[in-house]
Formats: sequence, structure tokens, C-alpha cells
Amino acid sequence: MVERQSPLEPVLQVGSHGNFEHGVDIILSETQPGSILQLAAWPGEEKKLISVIRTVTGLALPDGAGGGSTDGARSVFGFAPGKFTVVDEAEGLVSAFAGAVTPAIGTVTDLSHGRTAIRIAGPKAEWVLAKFFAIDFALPAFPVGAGRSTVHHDVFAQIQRTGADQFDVYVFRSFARSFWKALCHASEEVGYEVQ
Amino acid sequence: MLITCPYCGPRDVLEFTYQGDGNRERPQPASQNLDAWNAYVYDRLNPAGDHNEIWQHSGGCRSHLRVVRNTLTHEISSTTFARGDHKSAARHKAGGKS
Amino acid sequence: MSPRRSDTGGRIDRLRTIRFTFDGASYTGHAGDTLASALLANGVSLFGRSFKYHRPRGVLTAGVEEPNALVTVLRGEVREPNIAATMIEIYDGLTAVSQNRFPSLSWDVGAVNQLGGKVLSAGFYYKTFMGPVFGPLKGTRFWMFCEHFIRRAAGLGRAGTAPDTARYERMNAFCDVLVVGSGPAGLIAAKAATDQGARVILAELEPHFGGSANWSGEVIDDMPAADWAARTAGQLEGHDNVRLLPRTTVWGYYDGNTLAALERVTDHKENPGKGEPRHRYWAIRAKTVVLATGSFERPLVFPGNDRPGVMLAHAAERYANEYGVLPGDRIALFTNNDSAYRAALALKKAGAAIVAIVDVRPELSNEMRKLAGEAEAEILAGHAVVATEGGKALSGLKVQRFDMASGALSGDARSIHADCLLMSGGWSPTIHLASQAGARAEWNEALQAFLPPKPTQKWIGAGAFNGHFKTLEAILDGRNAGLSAVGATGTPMAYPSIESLPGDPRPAPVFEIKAKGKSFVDFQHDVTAEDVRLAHREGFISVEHLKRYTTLGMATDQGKNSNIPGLAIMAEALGKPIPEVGTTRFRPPYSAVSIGSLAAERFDDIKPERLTPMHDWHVANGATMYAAGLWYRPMIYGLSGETIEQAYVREAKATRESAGIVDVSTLGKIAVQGPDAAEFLDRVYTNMFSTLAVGKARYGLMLREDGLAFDDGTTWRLGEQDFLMTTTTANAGKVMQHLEYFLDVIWPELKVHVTSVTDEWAGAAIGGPKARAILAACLTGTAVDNATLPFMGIVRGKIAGVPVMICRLSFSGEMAFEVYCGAGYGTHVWEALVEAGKPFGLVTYGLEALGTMRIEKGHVTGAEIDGRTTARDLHLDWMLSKKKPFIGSAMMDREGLIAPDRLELVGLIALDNRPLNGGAHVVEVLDEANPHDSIGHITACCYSPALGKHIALALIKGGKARHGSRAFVSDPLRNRFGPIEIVSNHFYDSDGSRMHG
Amino acid sequence: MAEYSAFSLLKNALTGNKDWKPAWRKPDPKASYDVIVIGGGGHGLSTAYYLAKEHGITNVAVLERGWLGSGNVGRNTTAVRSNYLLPANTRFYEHSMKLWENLSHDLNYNVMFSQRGCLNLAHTPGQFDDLARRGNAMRHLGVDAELMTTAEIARLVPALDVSGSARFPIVGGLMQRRAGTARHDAVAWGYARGADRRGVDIVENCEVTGFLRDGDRITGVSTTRGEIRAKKVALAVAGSTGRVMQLAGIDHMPIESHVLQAFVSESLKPIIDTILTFGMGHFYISQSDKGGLVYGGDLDGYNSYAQRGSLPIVDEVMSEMLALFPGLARVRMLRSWGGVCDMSMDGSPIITTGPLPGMYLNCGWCYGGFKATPASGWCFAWTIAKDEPHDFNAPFTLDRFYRGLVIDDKGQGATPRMH
Repeated sequence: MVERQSPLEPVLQVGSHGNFEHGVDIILSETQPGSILQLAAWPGEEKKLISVIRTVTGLALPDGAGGGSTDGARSVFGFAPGKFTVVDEAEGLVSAFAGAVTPAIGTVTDLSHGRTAIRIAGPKAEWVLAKFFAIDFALPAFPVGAGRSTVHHDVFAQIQRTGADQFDVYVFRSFARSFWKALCHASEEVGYEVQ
Repeated sequence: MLITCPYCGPRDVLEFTYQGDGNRERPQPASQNLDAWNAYVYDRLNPAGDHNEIWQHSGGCRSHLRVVRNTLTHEISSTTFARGDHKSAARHKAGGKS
Repeated sequence: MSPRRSDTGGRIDRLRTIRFTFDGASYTGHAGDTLASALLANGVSLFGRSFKYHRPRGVLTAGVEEPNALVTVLRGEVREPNIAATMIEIYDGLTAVSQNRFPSLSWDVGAVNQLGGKVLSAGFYYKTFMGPVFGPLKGTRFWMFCEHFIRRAAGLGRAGTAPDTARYERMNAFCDVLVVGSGPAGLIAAKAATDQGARVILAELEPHFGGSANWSGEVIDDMPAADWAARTAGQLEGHDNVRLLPRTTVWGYYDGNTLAALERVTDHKENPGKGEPRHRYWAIRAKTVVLATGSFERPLVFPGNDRPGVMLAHAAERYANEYGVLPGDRIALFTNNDSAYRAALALKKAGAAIVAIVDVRPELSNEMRKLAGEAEAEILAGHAVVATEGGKALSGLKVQRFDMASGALSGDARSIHADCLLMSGGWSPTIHLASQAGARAEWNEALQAFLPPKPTQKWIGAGAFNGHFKTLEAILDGRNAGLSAVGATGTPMAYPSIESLPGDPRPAPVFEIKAKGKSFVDFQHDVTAEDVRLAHREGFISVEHLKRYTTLGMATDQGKNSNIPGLAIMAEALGKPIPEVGTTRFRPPYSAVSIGSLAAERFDDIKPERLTPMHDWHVANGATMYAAGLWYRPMIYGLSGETIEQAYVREAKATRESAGIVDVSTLGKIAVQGPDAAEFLDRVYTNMFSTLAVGKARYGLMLREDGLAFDDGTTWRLGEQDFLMTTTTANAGKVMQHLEYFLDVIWPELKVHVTSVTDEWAGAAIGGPKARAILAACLTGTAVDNATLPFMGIVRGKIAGVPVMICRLSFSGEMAFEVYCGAGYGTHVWEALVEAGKPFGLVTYGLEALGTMRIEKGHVTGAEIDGRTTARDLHLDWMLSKKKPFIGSAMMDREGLIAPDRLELVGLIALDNRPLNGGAHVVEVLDEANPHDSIGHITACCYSPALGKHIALALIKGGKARHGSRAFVSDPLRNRFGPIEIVSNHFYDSDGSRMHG
Repeated sequence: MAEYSAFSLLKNALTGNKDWKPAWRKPDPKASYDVIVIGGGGHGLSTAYYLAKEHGITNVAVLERGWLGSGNVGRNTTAVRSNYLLPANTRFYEHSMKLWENLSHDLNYNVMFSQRGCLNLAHTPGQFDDLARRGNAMRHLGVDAELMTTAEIARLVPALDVSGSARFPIVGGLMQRRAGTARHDAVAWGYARGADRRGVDIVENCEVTGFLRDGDRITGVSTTRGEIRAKKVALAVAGSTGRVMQLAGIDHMPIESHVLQAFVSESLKPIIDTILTFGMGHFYISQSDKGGLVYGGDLDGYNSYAQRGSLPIVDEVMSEMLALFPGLARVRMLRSWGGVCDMSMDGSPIITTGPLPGMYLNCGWCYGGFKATPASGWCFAWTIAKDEPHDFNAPFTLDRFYRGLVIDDKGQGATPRMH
């Protein structure tokens, strides 16, 4: 199989950067999932879609807008009414859903190439993300597993909190390099490591 | 200014795109009533006070919202999904042309 | 220790000596000093020059409201002008220079303006410089001649042009309670809210928390107030739910309880840490705001009140108590209220001689008399200062008996020898943020001050902000505010024990002493009491007229010192009470904000770069990149020595002769999915899509609601309910919003989902006579012959192991194919195509060649679909279905849109065989000297290798009817004139035989 | 009232400036006038001035709700230019430019019109061609325009980042040399004084609360200072057009009121000697005679009468400023304010008779009204006096939208916030 090229390739410099002499407070990485899907239910069909998601991925979606969950390999979160992002380390998730999401339930859109997944972790993850996005990253307001759709000027982002100090940020592939550079820049004051 | 998206919660106005007067009613697609079309495309209710308007949460869930906002104070008194109350809300103001 | 520095007291660190320079001279100060306190300690009295008259000025205040002592701070080549010396914390190597003086601060030729004083009164510019009505200086010339000199004399500091290498950052914050100001009221409010578990942010514009506690000399809970403040701040620091922001000015109160603040993170440091921003701009969304912003002391207006050495009373108190600096040895005070007596005593304790307290009030309380006695000061009750003496430093003052009721002066003037005069005209609550939040302030007659209005947003006031000037009141106020901000009530609190000096907060209603000489209201802008009266005489009597006519309050202190005295003088002139003159509504910012901080969130670039999957390949292979909106696209792949024109001609020619390949990944791509997708497309496109077979594509045109052309592109039917729409690169976002709007707002009953998949697909268009052969050479899993892949057909296969989707469509006019694959494979597939094309002479081409071939073919792009053209104008009326309504169909036939004189698309050929220019106009009658009567303009042009001619597309009145006729290109901007022939826009292969193969 | 001159200044200085008289009277309104102009802003005042000066109609009252000039004439960024793309706009604004060039003399009031030029920057060759199209359109109507190279621009504005390394490098620009800036308040005061000297009553603190009607016909207004009758009632209320038209029973107009913010920096020694606009966003800047950088950008983008700005636009404008002038990061923004703009559906104004009998309407200035002040008043006065438009404002009708005769310089269609 041909390997996918990352848009971050030339700018992803593994190692410690910025003000790291006293330790790094941020770890940046690209997670490169094999599958990123958008599932969207017709009005009234949301519950059926949620149940399909559970059947296919084993992940149960909690109630409420922006709810989500993750088991490490697979993640799911709501990002808009009736719409969910489902992510899998492995490729080919689209075919698993293609049959399961019937036209009566909704649609499946493959975005595995179109979105780039950047993970930001560490004690200052909230601090650095707050430089970009006007949303509340505090744990009570943004619990683990939950998803948010937001924007930093032209760069749309879907963000899932995948740990107390860890967020996965999905951005459009074409903007990924620019966003990565900005993220590195913004992480400099606290010291960061690229993995 | 913060707009409370029914899905995403309160978000900064920078995440939203204004789509204007929410009282306008689009004629039936096949309508040949040019006055009605002109009113829909060009005429706006422009009140100093509460205004029924459409916003898109373009930097979030991308839903369109029907927002009642005071144009003198910018205070928002209600926010709902636009698709929910489509028909009823479009007619709620007197003086709207059809 | 310098002569004016006490041996003990204050919060400076006398063990740390800091070296800095001011106007090239070296000075020392101590850690904790401001530039103002350090210079005062060194005996410096002259800090700056005023704006208009270039009068010598000292330091008036000790804080953010300083109007006089403005300096420029230099960091290498980087200049920061107009910074108040009272707000600069000194650091080793600080380099500051004075401004608005030439050649030097003490000898400034601009001071000659003082001689013109009476002529240079308010409104002076409006009444003269009109110049002669005729002759060489008529019109605006005389004014512009004079203006040249006026501009050079005006202005304060000089801005730098060297790029600022400092970093600025932005932070979004959310909290339950934002407390603005950390005096006793703010500290207690923050503590009360914190103890309730709320998320709290406490912002203080000074480096230290505590506000007035740092210099009041009071005792709170049996400890010096400053220690009490430090202890309280320390307690707060230990909590996870509190963020303390020192050096942070909350400068804007915006809608939705969004507040903007500026944190000066490293201005006080010699060397910032790695990655540390100089300024951090906080956008704070607070559920509730506690405004504990304190109050400002007001100057008094009297002749000579601007002389260096004249200072606000509390400022001197601050210098003594916070910095251990005495602003003078022999100090006199001039006041209309009790607060100056505390200052007198503090300065006495610090070692100064208090020579007199001049009080406009005839009757003084025994308490004040007692304080004056402790200060060993002579009391001159019922007196006023009528003049000051000295040059660039105060040497004395004159006082006269003063009648408060009439304002009359009587008796002989008495001279008092003093090197420092402190004034106090009462206190004004700092209500700026509350006013910004949207409501009008209310005048309080007793306090002679505007008090905060009723909240229109979610804020609660506390302390001096509310007019509660006493520390005990402030603390009780603060606690209540902190509790009610989080909806708590709390238990009754034991009153803190407070030892403070007595004093009645109510001042006498005296703002001005009318005597001979210039009495300043706005110090920086040199607005005098006479100017205010002149404005009154000329009818500029509303507050806003006063401000605009005299420039009162328009200086960098934004009227913090001058607003109330100015209003009071106008009120007196009008014979009306102050509130009837009006109040100025405050607007952001509370104090000036660095532009760098406001632009901070862009992280060095105003816009992100948008890159296609093959971007690095293009750059590595010699492409010159072109910024197309946010995208970067190859313009040409130039060979060494080639001009742009040579490169694109070569690329286009090779494409038409053999084959060329171009990156089309930037085209907008939208997945249109669902059972009603076809119906939806029928409504948004002018032509029919429900009839399109699966596996086929169709060119579509969209109109706006008003009937004008909007966007075009091909849409591919991948499945019964699954379409892939393409849009132009430029309009991708707009089309997406257009579709979403109709689905959400107008036709919510349609079951259609639209998703941007622009970034999912890499796209390469390969065209030319050999294109099919190249594809055949590298594509597996499908044939590409006419039967399998007819024009507008779609097939799937693999190239170099990667699944691809291919549609046979053409923009260049050649037989061409758009090859789409997952973006992550884009470069892989692109390289495979390039490799396969080598034996066939395949070239890579960029936007220039793409444009050339589309012009030859007569296709339209954004240059023609410019928001003013109709489908008919562009000869796309064949696409307007008559079988169904579509967006724009009802509006497109209005009279203006079908008028015969509209601009229509045509082709042009240069008959003089010289290059044409985009944006050139077309005329029927050539008049190079006086071009007129344009009939249209060129939208795009090129040298056509296919025709061997310089050609253009143009929008011309009459359009088609002019085919075959001659006209002229008229381009006076570039001096290009010449004959042209007007032809059809389809220059090349108009029957499509090449494309259809 | 005395003429203003250097001589009168000197004379008054010698007498302690005690003899200056009010720049305009403060009359009580009379019971009736030939013409009432609603709106004591720039356009209303200039309308009254030209009614008196050009048409001899002096029995005129200008009614102002608050203090004179409290609207957009005192809130704009003072640019005066006639560099439009479409002929109807160019002709109109060029007429205005010609009036500007003699305005200080005409009014005997120095409005400080300084023709220091207006330079529109281009950042791609395509944009440069667009500017050339506009410049050539101007030249074909006899209006001055010239293209500038990057090197010429660098000489004119040395503080500008002309390096190729900018995110949006500057590739050239379109210069109109005759464009410039004027002192905005002085324009209002100058017209007020000029109109007053010709007998016009300027009535401040007089809010119109309703219209007097005789059937359809407008016969006057009721105000907070009583009823006032008039043969003709003319509206020049800019951002308040929607509110005032509602008083006349017209709820819907092709107008939305939007807030536009403006900013000024602290005073600096001269650094920008022209008006400059950014091509990759919406940003314009000049420097006042006092030394403040005066600049602005896009509308806040939603209906508002609040004269209150929003924070995202502040950030956007400052970012664009630094994109052009990276050296100005340490300069500080001193003041900001908002004006309410009457955004029309095509970005062009409306100067017309009607829409009711006895009524005349002047609105739709978007954020370009300041430079139009002289021509707007001149054309409106003509239209009021003659009951028909002058050639200059004939295209600016109210029904042009419905008839498809829009004058859309930006090509944005009926989306007011985009114009």
C-alpha cells in the first residue's frame, strides 16, 4: 500500500523546542488516523445513527450536544446537530459504515485525506489552545470525550478532548501546515516537544 | 457579543456570519410576482429595537439560527435553530410584504 | 542615595541599583521605581513639552493618567513613543528620550508658539489659511503649503519603522468573575468570590496589587495597608481557581460581557524569556464583572498650573510612600477638599517642609486644622493660588483671598516660596468601563462627580468607583460585590479594623480660579480656561462641540484630568448646572493599547497559507508560486532565463501540441448527498441535474437571487444520491454558504447534506492530444477510450497503486481529464502522471498557461463573472432552463438586466500585434490626450500561441453586434493605445472538435 | 457676521478674543418653512447651504435631533476621493471633488482639505489589472488617476513593508493625487455657518417624532419642539433613515443600518503622507494634521443603531494595519468609535424625490458619505428646488434596485454588509 503523505512532513521537527530548558509543558504530534468520517443523520434519525455508530465502533455516545467518547484507537464526537466525526486508527472505516448508514438514516462522507489530526498534550494544552480559539477549554466546560467545532480566523477546527490534558484537533489538510507552525510558535513560551 | 448557539452554547460573534433580516419571505419558486421577489431580495425591516434576524454559526456547527437581537443595545433575547420554526417565524411581523 | 530619596519606606529595593538613561544622561534608580519616580529622585523636574505651545512640563501624576511626562522608549532600532514615565518600570539599560522638542528638552525652538498665544486660540485653524481665491495658491494650495509646516510641528513622539521583533500574543479567557482593580475593594471582592469556589480573574494595571493600600499609609487589620494588600493577594495566589494579572489594563467593555485587557508581560524586563510575549492581549468573557477601578484626583485650574513642580496631591503622596521620593523640599498645597491634608502629613513625615495649605474653603473642620498642625503647615483658608513662579521649575506661588461663592479674588497677592505645589480638585470615580458598557453616568452634587450609571451589562461596582472613598466602605462594598457576583449572600463579616485619617469626601464646588494668566484645563493639548470660554462665545456649547472645537480631552490621557474641570467651566459660562452640559460617553480603550497586541493572534501572518497536496513538488520543480486568495498555486514553471511570457507560451503550446498537466486541487469541492440531492441541484443551478446519469458530469451555472451570474463549475454524479460539486477556487466558501443557507433556512424539507471535501481530493488536469495516451500508460482497472470514457464521463481506476477517479472534461479546449485521488496520495499520483508523460512530451503548466488556454477557448472566470454580469452578458443563456424555476430565474429578466447597452463578452485581437493590458478600456474614437467614451474594458488578455496574436476577452457595450468591427484599446494609465478587432470570445476550436476528440 | 481671516484673528487676539460671535444662531423653530431638512449632519447642512446659495431658497430649517454634526460627519475617517469604477459614481463623486477644491473659500471656513492623494494597493498582478480598469475608467471620465510601481510607493510611504516577503506583497497601486482628507467637524461647522449666514434656521435638539400629512402628502413634521409645517420635507438622516421612514409609515427600505468603527492612534510625527488602502482585506489609513493615525476597516457586519463596535473587527483592522506597517506594532490605539451607516443594496446612494408626495430622500451613503457631502447637498438641493434630479444624481433612484439598474461598484449584490 502506498503511504499517505502528511502535509506537515517538512515542518514537523521531532525534538524539544522553545523555552524547554526547564522542561516541556506541551507535546505536539500528528496522529495520522487511517479513517476520518463524517456521519450525518436526517432530522429525527439521530438515535438510529448513534446506534449504528455503537454497533460499528463499539463506542457509545453520551447524551447531549458535542458529546463524544474515545477508546484510544477509535473516537467519535458530535460536532453539529445530527452530525458526528468518527475516527479510526485503521483505514477502511468508510466501508464498514457504507452499508450500515442506510439512505433513510443519513449520509457518510469520507474525510480521511481531507482533515489532518494534530494532538496537543501536556499541562499547558488548554493555555496554548486558548490562544487560538474563543472557547472555554476548562475541564468542567469541556469534558473528556467531548467535541467542539470552532474556528481560528480562516482555519476551521473540530476539537475532541481525549484526555484531561490532551486534545485532538482536526483541521483542513490545506491549512494544516500553517496551523501547525502557528501552534509551535504559540507553544514556544512554555516549551514544547514534537513527537 | 456572544450568541448562544442552541447546539454549541455561547460563542463569540467572531464565529458567526450575519445573514440579515429574518422576516423576509421567499416567494414560491415558480412565482412570477416580481413585486414579491423584489421585496424579498431588496427590502429590509431595519428596526431600532428588537430585530428578528438570521445568523449562521459558520465558525462552529454551521447551523443557521434565528436570533432576536436589540439593535440599540445588542442584547439578544432569543436564539433558535432557523430550520425549526421556518414557516411560523417568517410571517410573524406585521408589515412584511408578500 | 540621591538627595530626594528617603532612607526608608516604600516598596523599592534600595539594595538593587538600576542604571538607565534619559535624553542621553545616565541615572540610577532602584528596583521598583518607575521612570518618573527615579527621575524625580534624581532631581529632574522637566519631563516634556506640551503639544501646541511647547511649554515645559513636569510630571503631574503618578499613574496611567499622566498627560505631561511622555517619553519614547528605545530598544535598539525599535521605538515606542508616547509612553507615560509614570508607567515605565525601570530596568538596567532602559533608554528613554523626551519628545516634541527641538533641539533639546530644555531649549526648544517650538516654544516660540507661546508668543502667538492669543492668536492660536481654539478654532484658530478654521478661520485662516484659506489663502487667495485666485492665482497660483488658489484652491487648496495655500492651505497645503501651510499644512506642511503645521504637520511637522504637531505630533508627539516619532514612530519607528524598524520591524518590531517582540512577540505579541492573544489569550481567550472565561471566568465567573472578573475583578478590575485591586485596591482594597477589588482585593476583597476577588477573595469573596474565590472563597465561594468561583473562577476569578483579578486584573491590576499597576505592577503591584493593592491600589491605594500601597500608599494610603492606613492600617488594616493591625498591619500597614500595603502589607495587608500583599497578604491578601498572596492568599489569592494559592488558589487554582484564581488568575492574578498584574500590569494588566482592562481597556474595553464590549457586548456580551466580553472585556479586553492588555497585559504588559515583559516591558519591565531587560531581557524577555524565550518565546515570552511582550504584551498579552486578553479577551475575557466574564459571567460577572466587579468594577473596582477606583477614582482619579482632579487638578485645579489656575494661572500657571502647568509649571513643572505643580503636581496632584495624591501623586506626591504616592512618590513619598511607595517610592521614598520627595517631589520637593518646600511643598505647598492647594485644595478644595480634605484629601490633600493627608498628603501634606505624609510628605511631612517623609521629610519635606510643608510651607502652606491653601484651601478655597473659608471654614475648615477642626480635624483638618489638626492635621495641618501636625504637618506644621500654615493654613490659608479662603484663599486661592493665583500664579506660579519659576522657569522650567517652580520657585514659588502667589495667593490671594478668594470668595468661594462669587469666585472673586481680593486683597494683596502674597508670595510663597516653594519648589513644589500640590493640588487637589476633588475625586472622580473611574467609571470609564461602565460607560463603555453602555449607560450614561449620573452627577452627584455632594461629591461633585459623575457616579456610575445603572448597569446595562452584568457588572457590579465596588469602592471608590461607587463614590465610596473611605477604605472601610470600600472593603464592605467589595465583599458584597464579590459575593453577589457569584450569587452568594455570605455570613455577616466582622468589620475589618481600619486606622485612617479623618476627612470628608465632599469637595467644595470650585474648579477654576479666574486670574490673569494661562490656566490649563487640558495640559497636553494646551487647552486653557479661556479656550473653553471662547468655544462658548462661538456657540460650541455641547460637550461634544467643546471637545471637538478645543480638542479638550482628545490628548493621550483622554480627558482623565480635564473632563470635569472643562465641563465645569462651560457650565459656569452657560449658567447651567454641570449635568445639563452633558457627559462624554467613554469608548474603548480606557488607555492606549499597543497595536501589536491587537494584531497578536495572527502569529506573524495576517492570513494562513493554504497549500495543495502537491505544493512541495511544485516548489521543488521550479514553479513560481502565486497567491490566489489564501491558496498558493504555480504561476509558471520557468526554465532558467525565461520570462513569464516565454514560460507560459511554451507551456500552453506544448499542451496543445502534446500534453500538459496542471494542479487543480484548489477548485472548491462540495459533496452533495441525500435523497433530494438531484432536486436541490435543479433548484440551485440554472440547468438540469436530475436528468444527469450516474457516472456522468455536467457543467453548471448558478445565479444569485437577484438574477446575476454567481458561479460555475462541473458537478459529477457519483451515485443516485451522491454528487460531487466543483466550484471556482475563489467562490468555494461563498457557494458553500449559499447552499447551506437554502437547505437550512429556505428548504429545510429537503433531505440533502453538503460537506466541503475540497481538501479530501487532490486534483490534476491533464490535457492535450497525447493526454489519453499518457493516462492509458499509467492507469489500471479501466479503459479510457471514447466508449468507456466519453466526454463528461467518469471512470475509476488506479494509478501507481492508488485509487483514482477520472472525469473527462476540458477547460483548456483540448481533450482533457481531471484525475482525482485522496489528497494524501496527491504527489504520488502527480509524479506517476508526470513520469508516464515524459515519453509524450508532457509539460507541467501553471496559472498563466491555464489562463491563456481558457482565453483562447473563451471560457469565463471570476474576471467576467464579477457580480455585475448576467448569463446573457456572458453568452451562457443556453444554460438557463425554461423547464423549471431556479435561484435567480424570477429576477433575471428585469429591464435593467436585459437592456441593450449592457456590457457583453467578446474577444479582441490586437491589430498592431502588441501586447494588451488587463484593465485597458475600449473606445470607438481614439483620443490619447483626452480619453473619453469608454465602451468597455479588457477582463483578461494574453499572447495566444495558438493564434500567434495578442488577444483578450472583454466586456463591451453592444457585444455580439460588434463582432467583426474595429475599435481601439485605450489604456492611458500605461500609455497603450492601438487598433483592435472585436470578435467572438471563442477564438480557438469553436466547434469543440479537439475537446470531443 | 464677520468674515474669518488672518486679519480678523489678529484683531480679536488684541481684544482678548472677546468679540467672536457664535458660528451659527440658535433660533427657535418657526411655525412653517418652505423647506425642512431633517438631519443636521454634513449632508443636511450642505443641502440647506446650496438651497440658499444656488436656488435662493432661504426660508429653510435644518432640524437636528442632538447636537449639530453628531452623526457620521463627525465620526468618519475624513477621506475625500472620486476613484470609483462605475461611471455614475465617478461622475457624482468627481462633482463633489470639484466642490471640495474650492470649499474653504466658498464657505469662508478652512475645512483643511489637503489633497495628499489616495493610494489603493494591489497585491497580485490580477488585482493590479483591476485597479487599472478602475483608473482607466476614471481617466475616460476626465478624472485623474495613475498607476504606481512598488518602488514609487516605497518612496512615497517609506514605513510601508514593500519587501517581497510579506504575506501579500505589494505589486503596485492606483493613485488619485487630487484625493485627500479634510477636517470633518469643520465641514459641518462651515456649512452650518454658511447656511446660517444666508438665513437658514439651524435648530438643534429638535427631534422629529412624526410627519404631518394631508392624505398621502407630507406637509410638515411634529417634533420635540412642536409642529412645523413645510412645503417640502427632505430627509438626510443617514444611519437613521430606517427609523425616520418608519415614522412616515414606510417599514421596508433597501437599507440596513450597520456600525462601522474607526480608530485613531496617539499623535506621532508625520509618517504617512497620503491615504492608503490595503488590497487583501478592508483597511484604510491616513494621518491627521495633529499626528494621529486615523484608520478603519470593515463593518461590524450586523444591523445596529448603537454606535458600539465589536472586538473581532478591532483585531482584524489592527492585523491588517500591521500587515502593511510591521514597524507600527508599538504605536498605540488611543480612541475608537462607531458610526451608523445606511448601507444600501448596491453600495451606492439614493438622492431622489419621494417616495411620498412632498418628501425628498437622501440616503444609502454606506460608509462613503463624507466625501459626498458637497455634491450630495448640491444635488439634493437641486432635486428639492426643481422637483427633478440633476444629471449627476439621476441614476441614484430608489426604484433602481427593483428595475435591475443597480450601481454595484463591488459586485456584491443585495448583501449590504459586503459593500
